[in-house]
Amino acid sequence: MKFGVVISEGPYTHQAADTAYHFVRAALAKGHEVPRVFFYHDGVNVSTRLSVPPQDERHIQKNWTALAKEHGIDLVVCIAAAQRRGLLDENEAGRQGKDADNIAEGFRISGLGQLIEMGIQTDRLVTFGD
Amino acid sequence: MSTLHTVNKSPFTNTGLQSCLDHCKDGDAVLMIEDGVYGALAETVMAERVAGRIGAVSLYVLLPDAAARGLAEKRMLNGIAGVDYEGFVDLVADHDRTLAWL
Amino acid sequence: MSYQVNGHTVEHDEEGYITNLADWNKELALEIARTENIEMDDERWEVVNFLRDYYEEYQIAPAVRVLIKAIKKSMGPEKGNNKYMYELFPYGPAKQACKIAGLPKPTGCV
Amino acid sequence: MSEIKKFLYVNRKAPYGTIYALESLEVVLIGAAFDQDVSLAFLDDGVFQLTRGQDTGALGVKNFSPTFRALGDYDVTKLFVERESLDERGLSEADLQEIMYEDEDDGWAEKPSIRIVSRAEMADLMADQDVVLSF
Repeated sequence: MKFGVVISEGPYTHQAADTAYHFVRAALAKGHEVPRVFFYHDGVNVSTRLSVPPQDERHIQKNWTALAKEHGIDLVVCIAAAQRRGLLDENEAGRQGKDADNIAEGFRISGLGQLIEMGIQTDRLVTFGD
Repeated sequence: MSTLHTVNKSPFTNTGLQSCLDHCKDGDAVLMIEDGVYGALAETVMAERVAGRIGAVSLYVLLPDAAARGLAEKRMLNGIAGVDYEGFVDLVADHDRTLAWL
Repeated sequence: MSYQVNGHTVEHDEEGYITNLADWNKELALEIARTENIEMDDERWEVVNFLRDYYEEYQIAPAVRVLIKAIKKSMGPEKGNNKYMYELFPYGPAKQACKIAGLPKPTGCV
Repeated sequence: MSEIKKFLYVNRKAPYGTIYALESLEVVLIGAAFDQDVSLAFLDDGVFQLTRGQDTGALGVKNFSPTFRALGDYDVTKLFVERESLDERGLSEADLQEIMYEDEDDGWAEKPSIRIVSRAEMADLMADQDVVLSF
């Protein structure tokens, strides 16, 4: 079965990104497909490659990047939510005249249409948030 | 045709669980995750309302979240089943849609 | 980056959208249109004014199809169509007309 | 994309204190381009999103309540509001802003988009969806 996943709360403050991670791993282990995870609201903050948690804590962004690489998951960060919160890829940084970008490997910035498309193309949609 | 409802808030600070119980239909399932697991406790001001739906609605608690909070199964209401993440996945697959009470 | 209008400086972003929406006036609209190589005439003002009224009422810049539908309703089918809109604003009514009307940049979400 | 799915947007949070109400509306506006069967549900504190007389001037925050009135232009015409949620908050239908849409198939006749429903009807609506997005 195809699962779409929405993460709508920020990392470390809220458990949503962790619960979603364990859920997606379990779904993949059971033979389901997770073609896309969509990050919205403060969930977009998962995608910054500049976070440096202490060594004895899980690294939420790196965990997602690794899982996505291993299983070909499309990690989509909402552009409108990302722009408000200062998350930019190289392309957007240039378009907006900013001097830096901060999106981690494996994540891509795109539109809210990707969320709707995920709802249309998957069998189940599960939301993790606050 | 049935729905899996997820509740992730403590019922003592948020009306999510109450609203969920008011809207779920017979045959639906409710899974308590994150701080929502406190809704599974017996002998609370919420317990009667939760227990009142057991049977008509299947109630579940996500065990890793309960364990993290030191919530032993013997403290929980009878009739609430524990699941791990694999069980969570099965619940999503077995119901037609998932509704998150955020 | 800025437009110069009547001795005033009005900031804009990389793509020419004004930074502070309150800075808009008709002279500024003419200046933005000039940089877009668009000659403002009655037909173009009609669209720009329509966009400003729409934003004032609903607090959003309408999607192109919504704009065309709304213009079709208020001004008739000969104006409410894609062809007419792109004749007036060759690079797209959402992009160019919104910029001239001083509306926020369309988020381009789809 | 020939398949049409039933999408329900569940709004349970008040506006301005958090961004969820605004960013929910942004999804609805973008999602409208996908020609799906869209309904919006307002229950619990979500009913506060639709009240009349919102004035955010002193906050320096955008007042997005007028944008609900544009939803008809986007062919989003089904806004379900739960009666019990209104009652519990001391509100009635008269406290909500009027949201109309023009029915193109009926000579642009103006019709109300807001439908007040009971809690049981809201539960039926939720049980009749393909995709539920919660805000």
